[in-house]
Amino acid sequence: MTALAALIRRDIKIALRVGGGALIGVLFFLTVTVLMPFAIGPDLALLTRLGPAILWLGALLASLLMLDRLFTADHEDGSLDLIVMGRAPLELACAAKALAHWLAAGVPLIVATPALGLLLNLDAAATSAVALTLLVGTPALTFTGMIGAALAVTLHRGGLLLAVLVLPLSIPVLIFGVAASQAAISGPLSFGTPFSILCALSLVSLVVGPFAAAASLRHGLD
Amino acid sequence: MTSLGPYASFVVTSYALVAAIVLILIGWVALDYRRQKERLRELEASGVTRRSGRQATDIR
Amino acid sequence: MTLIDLANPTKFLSLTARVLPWLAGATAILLLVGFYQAAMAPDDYQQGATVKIMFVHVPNAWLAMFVWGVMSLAALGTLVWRHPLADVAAKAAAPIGAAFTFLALVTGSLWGRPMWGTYWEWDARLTSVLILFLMYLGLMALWRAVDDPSRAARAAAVLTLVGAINLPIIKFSVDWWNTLHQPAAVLRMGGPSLDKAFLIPLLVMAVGFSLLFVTLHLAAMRNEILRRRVRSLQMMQASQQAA
Amino acid sequence: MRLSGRQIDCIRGGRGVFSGLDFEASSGEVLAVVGPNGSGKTSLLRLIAGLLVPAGGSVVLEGGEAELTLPEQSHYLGHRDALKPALSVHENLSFWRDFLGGKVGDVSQCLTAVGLGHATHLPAAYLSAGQRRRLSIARLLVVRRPVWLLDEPTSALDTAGQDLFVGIMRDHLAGGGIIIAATHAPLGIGARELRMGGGK
Repeated sequence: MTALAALIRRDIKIALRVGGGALIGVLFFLTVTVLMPFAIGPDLALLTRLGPAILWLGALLASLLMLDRLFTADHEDGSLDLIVMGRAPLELACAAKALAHWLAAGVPLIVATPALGLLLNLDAAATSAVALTLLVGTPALTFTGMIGAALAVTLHRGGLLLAVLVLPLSIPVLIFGVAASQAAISGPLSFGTPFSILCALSLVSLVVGPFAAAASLRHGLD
Repeated sequence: MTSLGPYASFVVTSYALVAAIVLILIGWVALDYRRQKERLRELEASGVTRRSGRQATDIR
Repeated sequence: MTLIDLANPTKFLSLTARVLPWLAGATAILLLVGFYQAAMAPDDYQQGATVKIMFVHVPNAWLAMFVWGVMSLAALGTLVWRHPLADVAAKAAAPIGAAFTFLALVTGSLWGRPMWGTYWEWDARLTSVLILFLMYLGLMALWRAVDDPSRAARAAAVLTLVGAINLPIIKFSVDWWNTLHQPAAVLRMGGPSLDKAFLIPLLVMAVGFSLLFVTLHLAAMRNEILRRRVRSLQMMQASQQAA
Repeated sequence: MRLSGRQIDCIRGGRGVFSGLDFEASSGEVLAVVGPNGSGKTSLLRLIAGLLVPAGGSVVLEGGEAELTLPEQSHYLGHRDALKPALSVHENLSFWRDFLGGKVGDVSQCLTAVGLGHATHLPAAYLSAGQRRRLSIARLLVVRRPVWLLDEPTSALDTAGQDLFVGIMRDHLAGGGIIIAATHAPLGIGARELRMGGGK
């Protein structure tokens, strides 16, 4: 356990220090959300209606862009080799890295949501609904995105390839995340159904993500 | 002080927020100053000297 | 003391040490007087007591732009004269400018709640300030992203100057975008004719906040110089006893 | 303890790097892997470390801890030094001590042993190439593992550093360790040679 705790501590430290990207993700989230009204128009009623979708898209893109460095940085400086050789199972090490990434990069997105909800004229109830769905849904984004990040390392390509690989995988999370927040705001569906499916998706990704990432790392390192 | 009418809470919140942020800025600057000074003192204690040969903590 | 002397970081530090207490005192006095006068100012017949928010909002909004101007000058110093003190000035100004911009936004939104009925309206002015805020944050992210200060300084200088040229364009576009969508103008802050009863506290506050900026900026520049000294000493320490 | 490989084939990117390779090394022994560029020295080390999968043959460690795999009992010191510039020297090393686990030593002592005692709290970004290499070597000391796989270990080290490293290797061998080192330059320590390439 100390091995995994050390890995989580190290990754969070790196993300928060100079050169780390944790807060750039929030800034990206903020910028994307602010850009939307310029395309849609400043109609507050319309923005209120689209608000959850805008926030979810922003969070999705932000967490995706930050995933790019999840394994690449460790691969470039050789740390990944040693992580593979550690006594901790690679699946757990992958899960620990994803957890650290979510803590450093995902949680700030959720914290920023209320401020952005204000800009999109969402009321307190709607904002908290979106924040809650993001809290439940972003781990799924991180853990499925991790699979793409691992593939990107072994293929020596990141960036756009990662986006193309991962975006289709995150469609279900997007559907049920936005559906749950919309249900909480306007109905007619009940909030419970899409929200439980979102929880289920997160739980599945928590299991599948680390195994798939570890498998692709194991066979792809050279 | 004149009464602030129905919007008192907004006025008070504005002033309180401005005061809070300004205080945070001042606190940040002061703390940062103390931290850099502390580090310089430690470095000097460990025997590192500047090229000019002056004391690291000497700001005159 | 000539300008050349000022450009020497050590001289700058000694000057700062002498000037800072006086500046801080003057700032405190002006802000207190301004606050007293703001409290005593009459209500506006249209806006009621919310007009008092203006006394803090306007100085912050004006500083939000002024600080970018200061950074642009510093950026010129970095790019043209390659002076390290200009780097320091630019870096120290960014977080302070961001804080003032944030305050301008928040006070504007708190003023807008009773006036418009919502905290946020995509009004041309507020929106422009929001974009300015985003640019400040981007600049701070740039400073944080690069470890080597002189390399970061050149990148940040380019971004600052591009921002300075772009800001009017952004303002113009946002105005156009806004009128395109909202022909009915919302109630604007201030107004062309300002009563003396409002003008004097506003001016006092504006000067007070400007002095606050100068004080904080000098102090932050001093910290930055010390931080660089720590950095170079640490690098020397790493190499000194390598054997 | 004995590390041996039998009839190992290595294929990378569709190209056969080497085939039918045999080697063995026992406790207290150094196996110096020599050969021209591209002869598969690094591949062999990575293969033993479990980072590459052999196309044929197998590598076995006899006499090690039964419940651990060979990679878990090996240190791999590659070209890339696995250091994070944003973390301090001390943080870098203590992370690897905590992560690799097993029998661990004291971080500060190990840093002093490789001549970095004065720099423990500096960011690793400030280190020179040689100092980074020393910090990587400290990793071999802080976590005890019997098999050391070293890829050009003395590159970037100055003479004093090379002497220091020879001492460290001697101690490891005296404690019953095994060293397999890919190298162009002489290691400065008595070693059996495994010549790669050319002899196909």
